[in-house]
Amino acid sequence: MGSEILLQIRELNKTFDGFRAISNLNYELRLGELSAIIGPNGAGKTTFFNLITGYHRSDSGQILFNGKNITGFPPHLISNLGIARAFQVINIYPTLTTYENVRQAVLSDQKRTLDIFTLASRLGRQETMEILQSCGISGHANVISGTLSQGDKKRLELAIALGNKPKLLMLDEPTAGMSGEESKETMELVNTLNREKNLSIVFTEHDMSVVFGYARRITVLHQGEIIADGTPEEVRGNETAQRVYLGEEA
Amino acid sequence: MMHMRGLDRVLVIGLFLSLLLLPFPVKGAEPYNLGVVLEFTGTGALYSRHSYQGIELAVEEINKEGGFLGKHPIKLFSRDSQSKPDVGVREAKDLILREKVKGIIGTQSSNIALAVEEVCYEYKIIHVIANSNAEAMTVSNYSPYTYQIVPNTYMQATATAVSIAKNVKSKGWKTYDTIGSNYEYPHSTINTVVEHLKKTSPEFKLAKQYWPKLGETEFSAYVTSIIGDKPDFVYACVPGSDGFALFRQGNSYGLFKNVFYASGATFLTEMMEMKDELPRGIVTVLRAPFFANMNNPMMANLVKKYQAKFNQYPDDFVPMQYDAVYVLKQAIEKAGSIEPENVKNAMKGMTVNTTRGSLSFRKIDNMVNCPSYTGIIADDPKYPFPILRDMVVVSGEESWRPESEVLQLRDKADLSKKRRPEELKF
Amino acid sequence: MGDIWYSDEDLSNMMKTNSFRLYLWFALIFGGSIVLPLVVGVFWIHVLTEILILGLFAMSFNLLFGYMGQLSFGQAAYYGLGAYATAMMITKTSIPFPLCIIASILIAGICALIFGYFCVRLVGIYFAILTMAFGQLVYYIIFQWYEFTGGDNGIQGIPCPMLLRNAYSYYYFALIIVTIAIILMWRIINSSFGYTMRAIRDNCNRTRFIGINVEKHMLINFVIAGMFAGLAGSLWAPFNRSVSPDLANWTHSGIPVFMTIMGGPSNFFGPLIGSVVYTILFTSVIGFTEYWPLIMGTIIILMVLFFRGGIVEIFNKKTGQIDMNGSRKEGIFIQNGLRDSATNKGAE
Amino acid sequence: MTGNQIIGQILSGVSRGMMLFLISSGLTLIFSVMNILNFAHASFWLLGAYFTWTFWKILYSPIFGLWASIPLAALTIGAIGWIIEVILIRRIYDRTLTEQLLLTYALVLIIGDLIKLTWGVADRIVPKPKMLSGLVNVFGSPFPVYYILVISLAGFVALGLWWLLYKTRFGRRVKASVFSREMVGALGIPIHRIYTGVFVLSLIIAGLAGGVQAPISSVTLGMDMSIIVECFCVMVIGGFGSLIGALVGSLIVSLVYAFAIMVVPKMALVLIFIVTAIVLIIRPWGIFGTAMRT
Repeated sequence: MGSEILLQIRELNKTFDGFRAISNLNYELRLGELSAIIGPNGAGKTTFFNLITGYHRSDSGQILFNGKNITGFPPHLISNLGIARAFQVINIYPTLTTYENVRQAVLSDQKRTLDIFTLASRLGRQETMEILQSCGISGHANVISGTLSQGDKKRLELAIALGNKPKLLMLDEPTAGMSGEESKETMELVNTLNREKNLSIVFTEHDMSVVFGYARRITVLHQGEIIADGTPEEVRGNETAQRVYLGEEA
Repeated sequence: MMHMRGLDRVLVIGLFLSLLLLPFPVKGAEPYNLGVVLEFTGTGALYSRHSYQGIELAVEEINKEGGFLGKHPIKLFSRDSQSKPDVGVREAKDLILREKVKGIIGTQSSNIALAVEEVCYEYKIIHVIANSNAEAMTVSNYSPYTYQIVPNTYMQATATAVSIAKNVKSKGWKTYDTIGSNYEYPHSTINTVVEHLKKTSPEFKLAKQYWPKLGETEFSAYVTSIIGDKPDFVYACVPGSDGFALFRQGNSYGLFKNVFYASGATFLTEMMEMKDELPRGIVTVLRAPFFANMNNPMMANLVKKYQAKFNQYPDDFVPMQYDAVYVLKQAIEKAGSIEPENVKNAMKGMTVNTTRGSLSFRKIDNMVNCPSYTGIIADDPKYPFPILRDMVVVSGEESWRPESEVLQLRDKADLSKKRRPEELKF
Repeated sequence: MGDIWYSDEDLSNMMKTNSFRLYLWFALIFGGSIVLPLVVGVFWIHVLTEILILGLFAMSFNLLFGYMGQLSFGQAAYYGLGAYATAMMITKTSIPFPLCIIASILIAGICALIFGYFCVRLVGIYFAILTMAFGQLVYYIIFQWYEFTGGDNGIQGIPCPMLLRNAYSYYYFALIIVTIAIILMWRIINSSFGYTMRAIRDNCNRTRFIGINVEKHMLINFVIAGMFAGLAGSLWAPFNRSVSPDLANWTHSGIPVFMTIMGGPSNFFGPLIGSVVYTILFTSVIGFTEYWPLIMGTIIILMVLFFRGGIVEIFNKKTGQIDMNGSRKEGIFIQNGLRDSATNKGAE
Repeated sequence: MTGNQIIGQILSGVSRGMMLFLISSGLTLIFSVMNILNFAHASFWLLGAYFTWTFWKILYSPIFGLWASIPLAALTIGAIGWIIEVILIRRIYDRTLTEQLLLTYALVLIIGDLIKLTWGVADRIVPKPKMLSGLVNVFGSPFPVYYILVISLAGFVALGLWWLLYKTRFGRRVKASVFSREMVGALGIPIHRIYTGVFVLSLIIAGLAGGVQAPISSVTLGMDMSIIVECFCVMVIGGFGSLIGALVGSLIVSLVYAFAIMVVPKMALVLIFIVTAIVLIIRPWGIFGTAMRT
């Protein structure tokens, strides 16, 4: 698949007052990979995302992006390096219009947010419209994003992440709360982004049809440790993963 | 995100609303509009309430004879400055521009009086001050339109210093402390006393100075500290309700028993309000106590009228405010017109008779040579509240700042930017 | 809603019609404020000047509150600093008035930078109390520093430059300065920086994740707001002919809060409308009663309970407003962009 | 600075601190339980002092005049608090911080004027009861007996609140509702009754403090405006929503003030705001506060 390594995690640890969310985890992601991270609730998926994007500081271990050590960096520096994130719980700008939501990410990417003099309406129109259209929400460009439907909000979540023109896109349950048809559309978009723009994407998901339908690599996380990692076929055959999922062992 | 859709209506209605509210200017009228700016809210509220009673009484009497010059009935306009200078300024402007007042009787606290003085100067309106006695009004911030008929801080402090100096000699005191609320009036009063004591009795050393914040209600820390210093004498200038708290807490610590105490800010109002809570045997200085001038017919008449109307004795402020209206009356009679410009010229260096006898304005600073009354607080069977015993009356000429010093201070303050040159020549 | 594809010019003319009405609206206000003084008596000129200056002060406050979602309870500190800087420069030096204004703006800006550096690290109630604490610090320093600032006496008799001496000329002078300031503020809140502020207001957490250093941007906004407050203060000093420490007191910080809430924080001109109503109400109420606080207090309670969005919202029923989690409710009230508030828990 | 001067300062600092604690404890309790910052809390304290004067005037018996009027005043303030809670405060529970601040600030203005309407502008003086107006020697420096009453009352209130919160059923419910109002409501516990209870209790304490303050200094308008800012500093330093924090905070503020008067009198008040700013910068949630409460 991809050539050189984009993201490297070495011996990552994180405990929340006693509870070991992530225990010395090693992980590598190559350029252009479309990989999924699955695991039961509380396996540490979201904490894993939080550590990489700088929302939490890891207790120990290293995170390297493009060979650069970004452990302990604040979220905005990590994002500027090219890691974009879409959130599990809707995390948009409800009083701004859909267009303004995405444009905000575009402006940040173009380093224009400190520009006091040029009117925002003159900036980033082309890129914003492209992203809105690709995410299929250009119809609501001037609608206040708070009034969108749940599915549209989820798409806006993705669009905002794309606004940053990331090298690595991290999606936290992109199809949660979506109808079958909507989640298919979203995953088609994710797929085309990965293929055409060679954008490496990692996403967490509970819906196994989506995971096995699209991901080309699956990592199974359980109690903060990786218990299986490989192509969908290898993971399906792996008994430890099955045991965890089929619930012999709590 | 500019949702303008509904706003067109708010704009149009907003503009009409503000237009309707504006009253149309009223044609000039015959009566003499007299403005009063006092602090009806804030720490000076009690003094202002009594002062206004004094003014009302005088206006009633004068209006009975048809008003100024017998034909201009006085119309009173009172405004509350809320103890804030910027509100005082706005109210003064409101009185001058909207109510067309020709004279303003000044405010209680000095910072507001100074601000109102500037407004009166700009619009050339007569400004009589009968409460606030900051010296800045007539010295460093002198204005030809402002007349002061209350003994200023320098005069009161000198009078106190004169009586203290006598005790220093007789009782052989060595050290003293001072305590004063941390704003201009106590600062200038205490500084004057300290300067005077340095000149008259150099061996009398100043040990420590305390400056509690304005509005302080908790003086125990100060009282214990003063008791700790063990001074022979304490000079205090803590006005208003802060002074009440200091007396009560001083009493509970027994401060006044073992230290000779003089207060520069205990007026007749405090003596009437606190009655038994007020410690006896402390020295204070009063401005216009009625009991010291009962032989003056004007004061006797005022006391009778005031008791009839408000069934209580008048405090220091009532006679002074009463005088303010009468001084204005005599100036108008001398000028023969109610126009402020002529009244101003007539009032210069004029001799007026007041509840405190006949007094005259000093040309250089429009300050009247009113006496200060110092004495020791003691009970008196005639009155339900303590008054002064072995009272010393220090006349105006003895206590006011010599003319040379006044001119010196005024040059230092450099009024050239604020006042026209011809007004500064005497 | 089907997927209608908005062509490029549909979008732009949507923007244009919006701005056409805006310019019409702006011209009407500006025209009105030129004509009005010729109609009214001299006293009301002073009231109109006061409306302009306090309106600018309230709009500077709204840069922090309406457009960044943080309540500053110490904005009067920079207003007071601006007023004192101008007052001292005019009375103690012979610097021409326009230079004094520029210098006071810079002084207020520098203080806003120093205090802001600490305030922007906090949000919500902590931000409010820290700005209040710094405000009181400025107030007491001015109050105590007797020799330099004249202490509680303040500075009296600030001579106004000759040609601005009469009420009309000062009114038009203030009108020009305030209009320029409003246009500048309008540009700023509609610039990309302005939209970043709204993003921070709406969802401070998400803004971090799209690569924006939130503290730096909030600090710049804090300084800008401080400078505009300083400008309002420096216009106030010669107008009022005197300044007092009370200008920097926390009770003075309450005025822009009241004006903004009354006018409507979600609208650019809200604070200005609030200033019109507050000042006219205040000057007329104080004329006939001593108990103005009772009246003002009742009005505030009625506004907070029943007119949540302020006057602007009364006329803006159609748009209906959105609160943080997208449910439509009458009258938008800017939910503080609390850093750890529930809605931003997405990252957990 | 001689030995007993320092002791004198500490004692007067402590007594001033206890009065601050009596006010701030109610303020902190309301904030921690109902998440409302009550600007008007000191105004209820002032109202308590005025009512004490009125009851003292009515009863006018030297022996138990004061002992009856202080509790009566406190209960009156509790009743007034109950009415205000039902009419006003209940409507602004889930409003934003600004609206709460503005509404309670409006209460300050209204109460101030109502006091002026009913009691006028003159200062009201309540004399100390005979047996408490003496002096006692504590480690060599004189200390009024009356302040011992203040300190013991504060201690009693602190213990009472601690016992109420940690030992009684009502207390457990109050603490539960601090964490999540929805959960407590879902369990069928009438949230409104808890909130009214807390609000009325805090106001009774404020009324009590007002009553105790009356004989110390004169009762005058404007006392509330100057002390409420100090109460905010106490809450910030001690930590929002923690009772021990209010106790420690009020001691720190008043001791800093007591010693600042001696050392640098002019800067005493500025010092308090500097300390508050430093605490807010280093540890925004104060010494005993919890990070959760933003």
